[in-house]
Amino acid sequence: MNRALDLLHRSDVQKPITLVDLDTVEPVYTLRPLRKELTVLGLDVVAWETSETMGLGEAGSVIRPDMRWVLKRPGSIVLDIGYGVKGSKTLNIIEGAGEDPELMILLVLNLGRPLTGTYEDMLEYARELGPVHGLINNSHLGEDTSLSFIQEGALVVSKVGKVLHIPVVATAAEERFRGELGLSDGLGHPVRYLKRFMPHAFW
Amino acid sequence: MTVELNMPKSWRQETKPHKFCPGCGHGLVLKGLGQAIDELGIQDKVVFGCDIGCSLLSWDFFNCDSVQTHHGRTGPVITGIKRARPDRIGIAYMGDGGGYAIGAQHLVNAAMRNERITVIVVNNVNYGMTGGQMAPTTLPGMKTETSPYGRDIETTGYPMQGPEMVAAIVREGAYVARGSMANVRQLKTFIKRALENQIAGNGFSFVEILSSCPTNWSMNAKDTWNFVEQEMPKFFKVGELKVPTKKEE
Amino acid sequence: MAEIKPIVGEKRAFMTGNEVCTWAALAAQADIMYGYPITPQNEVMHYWTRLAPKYDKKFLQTEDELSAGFTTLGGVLSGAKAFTATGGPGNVLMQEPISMAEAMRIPTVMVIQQRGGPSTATVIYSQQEVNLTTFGGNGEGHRIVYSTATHQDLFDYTIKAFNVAWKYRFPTFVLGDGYQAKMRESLTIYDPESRGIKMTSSEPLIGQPGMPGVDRDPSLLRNTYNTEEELYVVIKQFQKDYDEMTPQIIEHEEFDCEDADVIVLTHGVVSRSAKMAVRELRAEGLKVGYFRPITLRPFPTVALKKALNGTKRIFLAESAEGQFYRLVTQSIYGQTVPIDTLFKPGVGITSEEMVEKLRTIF
Amino acid sequence: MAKVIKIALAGEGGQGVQSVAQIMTNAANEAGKEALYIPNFGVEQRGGVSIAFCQISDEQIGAPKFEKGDIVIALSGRAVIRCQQYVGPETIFVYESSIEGVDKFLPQNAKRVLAIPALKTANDELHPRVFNVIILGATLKATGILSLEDARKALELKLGYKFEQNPKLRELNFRALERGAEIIEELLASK
Repeated sequence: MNRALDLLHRSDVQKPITLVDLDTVEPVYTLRPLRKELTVLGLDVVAWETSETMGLGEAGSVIRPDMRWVLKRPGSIVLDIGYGVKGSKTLNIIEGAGEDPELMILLVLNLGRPLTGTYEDMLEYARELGPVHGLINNSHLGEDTSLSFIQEGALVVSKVGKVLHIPVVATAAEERFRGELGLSDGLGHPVRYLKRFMPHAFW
Repeated sequence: MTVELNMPKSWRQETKPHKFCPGCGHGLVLKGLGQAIDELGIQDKVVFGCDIGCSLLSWDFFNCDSVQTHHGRTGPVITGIKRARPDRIGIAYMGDGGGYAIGAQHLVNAAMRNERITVIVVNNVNYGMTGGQMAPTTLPGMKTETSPYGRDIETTGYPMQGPEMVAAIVREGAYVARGSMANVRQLKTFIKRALENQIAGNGFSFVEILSSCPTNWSMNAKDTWNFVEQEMPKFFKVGELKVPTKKEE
Repeated sequence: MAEIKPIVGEKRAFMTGNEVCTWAALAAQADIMYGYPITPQNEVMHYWTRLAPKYDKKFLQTEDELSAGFTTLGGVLSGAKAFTATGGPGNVLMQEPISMAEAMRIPTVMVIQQRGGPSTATVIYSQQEVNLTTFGGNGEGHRIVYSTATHQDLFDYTIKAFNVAWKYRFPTFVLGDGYQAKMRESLTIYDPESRGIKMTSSEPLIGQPGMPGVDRDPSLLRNTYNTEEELYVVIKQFQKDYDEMTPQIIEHEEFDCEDADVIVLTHGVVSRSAKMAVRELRAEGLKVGYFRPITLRPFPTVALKKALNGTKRIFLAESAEGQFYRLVTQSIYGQTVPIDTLFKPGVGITSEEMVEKLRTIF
Repeated sequence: MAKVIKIALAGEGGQGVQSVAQIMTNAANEAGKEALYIPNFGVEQRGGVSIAFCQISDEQIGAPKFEKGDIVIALSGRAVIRCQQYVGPETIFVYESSIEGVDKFLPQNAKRVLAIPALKTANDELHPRVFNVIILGATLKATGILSLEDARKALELKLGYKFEQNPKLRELNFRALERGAEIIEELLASK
């Protein structure tokens, strides 16, 4: 969401900007309730409307035809495909995903998640996935995030990137760290500042 | 609103386009069912019961009286209706989880009693709605959310052979078949025969349809089609398994 | 088709409680029973299967209580007066279909003959299925529960259950127990119409005449909703309907409460002993009163509060470890009358025991 | 308060205690009284001691089971042991006299303890099959709740179709009823 909104305001990026909710892994965290809000901000949002999802509730992993064909759209497209092996395989459903040279697959890593909580775990996790073009350090602990935790995450993600020969594209951090972090995370990666939407995004 | 071409008359237009995933087999099965209902002219007699799971999305699919039940319990609800109102044509529509796991005892006993209902099980070898867990029908070695390293038949058994099991226990008069979304003409024929068998009062009618779940299989259209057409029939043989000998023609 | 009446006028009978339930269902013009064997309700099925064909009624023996419950729902949906009977672990399974009946306002009738619990426990007797029958399932207890004490009650309230269920569209229970199921005593069975009881007619919720989509909308029935808010509106409406119905159907029995120092609170078969005990002690001049809720859901809160006005103590007895007690205390919240209890889970309570216990209170 | 007569009948399966209870309470109902009968049932009923709890009164009856009976009748060794719990100071305890080795289990607190030679009477004078009808006659006489005429009507109701086929059977049953009453009367009169 933040990336899509960011792109919206950049002159060097093709418009329109389309944001696609393809998270079938854990759809409890979903764009559905934010769809209207994001549309008002100028994004084209491809997601279910909650009122259309009879019985899907928190677990419904059903995709829409317009999701399957979304890469045929003009402009720039941001796909949220969930996480893990299942997330990476979601691209198989998207028409043209396999042969699109412009499709960048970015792996978002968080040292705060137990599954990627150590260097070893993070490396193993990244190795299991299909092709990845870049890494993003998104290490955080929600409300309890500290500057040092973000930086520790940046360090571990960098190590993983070196071993796998994948560049680290950025570090993501909450807006409140802008004063302390500035433009770089200390290891030379640019920082992308985030507004947290998810606290009120429950399906 | 886009109206699908050749939409069966018994389909409810207000609820189309339907909400199944692109490439999902449910749409094709329900189309075959709709055509069969049209051809038999039974729209006003059908009571359509749907299970929980993806089949739930069909609760308002037809201009037929419909009732959405609990997971696995559609067979009993339709049985109860048919017993009290034998002039109704009862259709119990469910997935392989509802038919072969949580509702297996109902399927077995409805078959044993030769209930005059039609049960349609859409087999996509996983639990779709809940995010792709292993089902009784999951193929050996197949990776799912609850068999991330592949289904181990030593610890989780072999894919359930629904129609074979039903065919083995039913009496004369029952109709048992397995169709596939890969052959929609045959699929419709099987469903139609199953309904005709109920109308004739011969006995229990059971059709399994091999179907797809591209979303949870994470497969593109070509691979999905290939899986349904090539891989699934290796375990699930398509065809009629039991046909009443005394056909009422 | 001219219906052959199973009972013409009235007659005195001497039989088991299960047999009473069957005759009552026949008298109430029930069309079909669905059931699964479990003690102590089996004879309801036994008598039904013997009598039903004579009156053109139907029966289906299912594979379990889940199926018995859901087929009953199917029968009711199709417009039949359908019922089932169960108890104990069967009642546990029955909560799943009852949840659906609550969610879709399907007027099912169920006879529960309580047995010892938890688990398989005893097949004999208890009052331990009060929690389950009043508030089981994953809903709000939108159901009607009659707790019977005598065979006359079993007959009267089984007939009433059909009428109330179909009038208000809430699943309705007749809550008996193993003792009532198996014992024989006398009662008067009757044709309800001969007593001026107007039977509520049933109607199909599916399969109405006409072509759906042309002559009428199809019946599209569901119990799943898209959003929290949608569900909220539905449940709130159910609650409103339930609250409006409550004053119409709550029932209780009481005597000697006006000047009572101690009021004896019991329900079901235990109230038989309470009645004897209260009469015996009153005859000795002790100021004791008797109050027995007949509807456990909805609960006769107003009447109970009124009866308790001015009393010094409550004596509450039940064949369970406080299940009835919880219904009572939540209903009279705010009252400070001390409560003495006699909890005997899974065991009967005699009037002698009650008299003895009551004497220690005075 | 109207007196409720409480009767517990216990024996082995096949001794016919449940049919005695049924005939007796049916007869009471026919005679316009309130009657309540409940058998013990449950897992135990298969192979255990069969007990029938009967209560007869002019007014409504309370709990279906009771703590102490007015008359407790045990027809087997196991029944004697099992029935001790239903015996109190007001109880007349009756047991079949041919049961051996139960002396030490006979209740000490009963009002009377009487050994009834029902089996011998049936075998010697009547027919083994009417053993339980002798018990019925004895019970009715001991409690005085019903006349023998009421009992005859109840027997007629239950076995009438058999009596029609074989009138001698009627005579045999009625005779058993009377003998039961006579025997218990003698026992009660003796001190």
